Amino acid sequence: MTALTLGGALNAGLRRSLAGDDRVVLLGEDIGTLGGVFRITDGLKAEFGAHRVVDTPLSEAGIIGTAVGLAYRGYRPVVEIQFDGFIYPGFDQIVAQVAKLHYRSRGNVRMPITIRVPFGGGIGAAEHHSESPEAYFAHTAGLRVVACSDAADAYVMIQQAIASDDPVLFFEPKRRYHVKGEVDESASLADAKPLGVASVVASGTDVTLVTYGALVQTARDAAIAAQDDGVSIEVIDLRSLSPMDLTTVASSVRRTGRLVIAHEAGQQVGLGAEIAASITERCFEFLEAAPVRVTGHDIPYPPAKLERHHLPDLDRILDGVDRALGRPNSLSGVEA
Amino acid sequence: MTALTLGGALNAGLRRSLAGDDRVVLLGEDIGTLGGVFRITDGLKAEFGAHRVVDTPLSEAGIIGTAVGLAYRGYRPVVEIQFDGFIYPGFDQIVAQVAKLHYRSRGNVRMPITIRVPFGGGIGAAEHHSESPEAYFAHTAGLRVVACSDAADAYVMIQQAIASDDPVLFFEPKRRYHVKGEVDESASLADAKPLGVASVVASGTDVTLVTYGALVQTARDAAIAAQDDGVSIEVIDLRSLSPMDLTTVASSVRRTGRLVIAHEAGQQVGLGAEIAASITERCFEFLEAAPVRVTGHDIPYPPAKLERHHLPDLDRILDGVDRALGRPNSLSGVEA
Amino acid sequence: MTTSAMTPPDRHATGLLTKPDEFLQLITPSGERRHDSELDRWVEDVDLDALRALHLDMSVVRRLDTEATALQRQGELGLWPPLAGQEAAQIGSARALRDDDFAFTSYREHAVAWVRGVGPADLLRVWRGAAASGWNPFEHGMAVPQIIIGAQALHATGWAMGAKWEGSDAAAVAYFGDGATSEGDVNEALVFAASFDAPVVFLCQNNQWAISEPVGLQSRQPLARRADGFGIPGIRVDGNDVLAVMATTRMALDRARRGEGPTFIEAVTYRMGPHTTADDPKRYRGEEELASWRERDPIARVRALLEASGADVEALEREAAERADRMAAELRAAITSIADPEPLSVFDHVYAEPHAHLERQREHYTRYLDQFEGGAR
Amino acid sequence: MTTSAMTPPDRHATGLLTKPDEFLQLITPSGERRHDSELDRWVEDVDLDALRALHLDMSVVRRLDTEATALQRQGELGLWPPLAGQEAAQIGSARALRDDDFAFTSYREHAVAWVRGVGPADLLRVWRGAAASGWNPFEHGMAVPQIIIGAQALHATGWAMGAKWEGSDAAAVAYFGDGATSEGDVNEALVFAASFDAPVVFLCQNNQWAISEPVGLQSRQPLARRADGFGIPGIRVDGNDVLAVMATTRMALDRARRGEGPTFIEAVTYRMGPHTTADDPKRYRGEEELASWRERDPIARVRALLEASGADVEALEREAAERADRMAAELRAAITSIADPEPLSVFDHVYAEPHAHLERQREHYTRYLDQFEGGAR
Ligand SMILES: Cc1ncc(C[n+]2csc(CCOP(=O)(O)OP(=O)(O)O)c2C)c(N)n1
Ligand SMILES: Cc1ncc(C[n+]2csc(CCOP(=O)(O)OP(=O)(O)O)c2C)c(N)n1
Ligand SMILES: [Mg+2]
Ligand SMILES: [Mg+2]
Repeated sequence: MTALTLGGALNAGLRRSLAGDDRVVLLGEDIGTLGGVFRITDGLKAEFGAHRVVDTPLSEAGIIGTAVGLAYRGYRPVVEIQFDGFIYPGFDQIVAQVAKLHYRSRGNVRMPITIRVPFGGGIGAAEHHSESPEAYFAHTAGLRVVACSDAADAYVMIQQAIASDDPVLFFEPKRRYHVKGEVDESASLADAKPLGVASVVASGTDVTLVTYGALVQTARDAAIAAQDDGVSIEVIDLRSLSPMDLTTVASSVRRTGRLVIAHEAGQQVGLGAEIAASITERCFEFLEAAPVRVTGHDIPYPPAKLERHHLPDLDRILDGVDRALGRPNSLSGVEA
Repeated sequence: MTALTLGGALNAGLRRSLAGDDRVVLLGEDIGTLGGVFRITDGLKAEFGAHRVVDTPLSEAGIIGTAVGLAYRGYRPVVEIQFDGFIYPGFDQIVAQVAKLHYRSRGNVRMPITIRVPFGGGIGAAEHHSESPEAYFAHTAGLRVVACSDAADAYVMIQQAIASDDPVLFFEPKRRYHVKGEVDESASLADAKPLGVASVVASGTDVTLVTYGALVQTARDAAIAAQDDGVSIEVIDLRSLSPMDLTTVASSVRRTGRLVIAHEAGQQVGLGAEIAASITERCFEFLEAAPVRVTGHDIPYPPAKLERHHLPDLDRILDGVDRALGRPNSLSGVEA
Repeated sequence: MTTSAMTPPDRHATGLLTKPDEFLQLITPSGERRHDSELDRWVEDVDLDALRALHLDMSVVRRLDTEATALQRQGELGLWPPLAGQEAAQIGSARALRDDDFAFTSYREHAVAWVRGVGPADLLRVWRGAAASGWNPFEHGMAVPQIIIGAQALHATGWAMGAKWEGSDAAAVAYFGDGATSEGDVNEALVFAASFDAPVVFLCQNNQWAISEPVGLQSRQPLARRADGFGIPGIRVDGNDVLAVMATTRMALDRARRGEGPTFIEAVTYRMGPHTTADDPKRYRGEEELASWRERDPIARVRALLEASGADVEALEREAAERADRMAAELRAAITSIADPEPLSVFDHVYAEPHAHLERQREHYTRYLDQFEGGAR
Repeated sequence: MTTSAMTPPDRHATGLLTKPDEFLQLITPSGERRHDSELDRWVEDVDLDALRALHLDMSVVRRLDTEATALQRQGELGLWPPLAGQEAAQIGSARALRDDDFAFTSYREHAVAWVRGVGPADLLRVWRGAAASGWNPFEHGMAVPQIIIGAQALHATGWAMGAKWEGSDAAAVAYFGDGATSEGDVNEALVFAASFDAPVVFLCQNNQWAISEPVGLQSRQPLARRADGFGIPGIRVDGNDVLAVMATTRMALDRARRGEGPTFIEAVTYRMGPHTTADDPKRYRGEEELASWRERDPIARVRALLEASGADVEALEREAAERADRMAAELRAAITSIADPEPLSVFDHVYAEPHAHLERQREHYTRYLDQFEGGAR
């Protein structure tokens, strides 16, 4: 076991994938000489050369579109989108090509493309640097979507994503890049938890709290804080957003009878809606209250000084937990 | 009252908007001389001139991006996207500019842009010509999203969308373009139902069926068919997808206790999820069963010969109604 | 002034390749062989027999097009985008390709598919609405056709970057139309291709129209000029001259194989038919224009040249007609061979690996279908 | 050969404007005034006083930049993208604009904002993280700065199309960097601008770098050449020469006003500082490169020219220093004047008209805040 930051774990995972398969190539803006604005690819160009770690022209459609061509040629491209808010110029190539080519070609052409996206807020950044666009991709058939939340998972999941024969949108919680965790660099991928499976990261009995990415840590903190109040929260790190491991969530909700979902993305037609709807379908008889969503507001990401009034934090999550439990909360007495 | 097709009603509505406000300009591919591939803008270039009805180069980002500039200059651009599946190259300009500029500019710059999108399937078309991308936009803060379902609404709603100071994604059910309805061309917009309000298009007592666009007609047919079975369906045409008129839906569900949502778009993180989650939040005590979603599969839109196995039709909707009512249905006996 | 941006490279270094304003031609509309000191050598192996073969190719694909259009009119196909008029541009370029090259096309390049060995059923499958695509790209060195305008230009460029990194001398060809040059993707492909010296040939068929929009709306000057701005040689060739198209494509491919990077070819041609069978071109263009292009027919001029060269053109046409008849019969037979897809195949190939949610959805839909007679099968 | 695409227009008709390989300069790095028969007339009104004013402008914005960088280091700003080195490109072009023209910029054009009359607090507001934007675009004829690379090029083009349709002779200017030229949006803007003869000037500041990527990765040749491919005149000018930038911008604006359409100007300059205060340029470029550009400083050469012209440069520098000191003090005062935004203002301006869902969300969040001391206020 090595103590690595989440960013360092991604770097190590990328290194291992590059070393293990010479069809793996990294493409992106500033990922070579600079090692990426977050240094996730630091040192990789020096180690593997300019044809394996490729600084590209400044064009997201260009990066994704050439990655499609490389996949046609048998490569496994790993693309870095510099920040979440810069993925949209590449949206057409993702939605109309990457997601659909395996279907369109009736299984003849594989698109083993990994699209790495540092996502989420809380870092006091400028506009477009703190977004949570995962719902767009989870709604898109043909894509897999995952989000890692700690170093150990980051290390394994990035390798699994690259090894997957399907395209994977790989969301990295940028405000946790510097958080350290123990990583087993020698572990084999074969023994690792599969990419599509959720983790119960804290056991509890009163309410199930589902989240992913940066908020997993916040949710764990909330679970600890709630203990003082005598409330026992089960925290689930979803890990995979498409497909979602609803089996794990449902079995928890069948025990707790209550569900809270937290994410930074806006509420309307977000992941929380899907989880709430799916779990209601599966656990209607078990639910003692409507699932509660604690999410970012349905607003463009606000300026840095307001982001704490946008992002779900420990208090807002606990308020949601109270709502799920029917305890006094901010909406007590408000007609639904 | 005049009998007009839905497409004809849009044409008439556009004509009235062009005549009433010389800041209204239409932009799009093939909309001028040809009158659009669906002829929705037929005759408008001849009537208003090439500076009001503008054939543009073949570039969706270009069309939306120049529309943003025109809005800066005080125009009210109305953009036609030729088919649903061609909106993605313009996605960045929609999501990062059109949706956010009013917020970004702190209310100084308005984006009264209407983006018309013929959407949905059922016309036996080639790939990319039958998609339902509305969820992407309903998830995007700063946009309004509407879908018309008949000629009368089409006529009024297109004018309301153009008159709105907010950007509106305007979805047109292309397979209903030729369906005729009575349109009151003399009616004043001031008296019309506001853009954000849903319509109860069939009253019922047993189950609430919510849909929009082309499926509204299918839902009405289902309600009639169900009568023979002694089932009374209340059909709601949502009309506005952002914001959604959940008040109307909730008040219906409080009466019926049961909710079915139908749309052509895929299920995962679609509009149905949002409606199910929101209504569960508001009506938990009133619900007698979990809300049921009848949707397209989570697949790329399939080839024409398979589309009837993708699109919700009358039978699939009635199967969903049976599920909501706890009557025998395709999933009877299946563990949730 | 030390940075490289200060010293423009010599833009005239590539010789012929940098003259986008010229209009290269080896066979005139009336069938005379024009000589060109630089182009000729690229087709010096094209003897009378080879020319005859090109004539046959073009005649057969023209018939293919007519038949497919007829099949659409008869309700056997949902849609068909005719290639009529563009035979020389497609045959001349596709016949320049090697087996290990890879073509990335739009929806109209039926002649390219034909040259790449795609059979009749595989050609029609998609247009019948029976499948999402027709053939295995790796069997034919030709990608699944692209409907999103311009997207394939980036795919070709990426493929070419990969080929180069492997040390292969294979090349990619990106086919797209005049309208496509306005899309970001095509321009970004030019950026990437130039930056990475990618062995890709951009083959733009300027058929004068993008549905109802004349090429003048996309560009105020010849499209071959576009390439120049990206540091890519642009060639403007008579796209109705199969020999000139072949020569320029071979030259460009050779350049790609030698590691000299991308080339942009504007093949000036004309779409004689409607945009697709759903289009009514009378709404936007006149009969005179059509007539003037009929005089520039790509097949007629080769016939005239063959005749002038002493070939037995009647035998030739007989052979072409026979071959075309056979092709037509094959097409009709192919139509009936295309089975309607199984209902549950809607779920196939969405993912390469199992996806829990979709499997559940498939299972539910199977149960749904099982309620009906015949069930999911 | 009847179609227009067959006859390339005369690409040499625009004279000076079609020579993207030349590098226009009116003041050499050492401060000599070079004469240029075509450019001179565009700045013949720039007498010693005017030159002095340009010197003052540049000196003040340089100080503005230093101060803002310092404020960031002190934690008063979240981020700052320094303009140091690009003063001439920005001042020279912005001073060519009329009040009713409209500038669409990226994030680095603080000097343009300064020229357009944007005050210190409005300049800093965004970088402090206190607001989504700084000023009302309509008060300054300058759009909200753009972070999405290249997007504003289309906005400028659309605005210009609209201005032209109204019969106005106002023009738009789109500012973007060398890196931006690879994005689809910029290329599509060139397509639209050419097709509609839009009165827009594309002002590309080629500062040699896009974060860590050298311009050579975006283009293998001068960027001004890009325009030519779209049928737009491309001019390459010394971007560190305020007079040459002003002359070319005026010439291009004049062309736009006369209805002759767009012009592309590549102002060759250099980003002397980091990409932003979050960047560490030592990771990707060397000291020698920086040193060579220091010799081409845009302010020093104007000072030298003024001195050679007999101006009292010491008085000049004193005045500049005073003005800059005042500006620095204003900036610091401005910082403290920028109030932290009200919590509930997160919901303001998402829509121009009421949106039921968002109003409900706002109401719920108000109740949430009301639980805490101080509440939502
Ligand atoms: C991104 C996108 N936008 C719009 C369309 C609709 N469309 C289909 S073909 C076409 C015109 C294409 O013209 P061109 O590139 O010249 O090719 P041609 O059809 O002439 O071969 C358009 C606008 C599309 N397929 N994709
Ligand atoms: C669409 C998009 N992709 C990526 C980025 C991240 N990014 C910010 S600045 C920059 C480099 C821009 O270079 P250039 O256009 O030369 O402008 P400069 O910063 O040199 O002024 C990049 C890649 C962005 N802002 N927008
Ligand atoms: Mg064309
Ligand atoms: Mg730059």
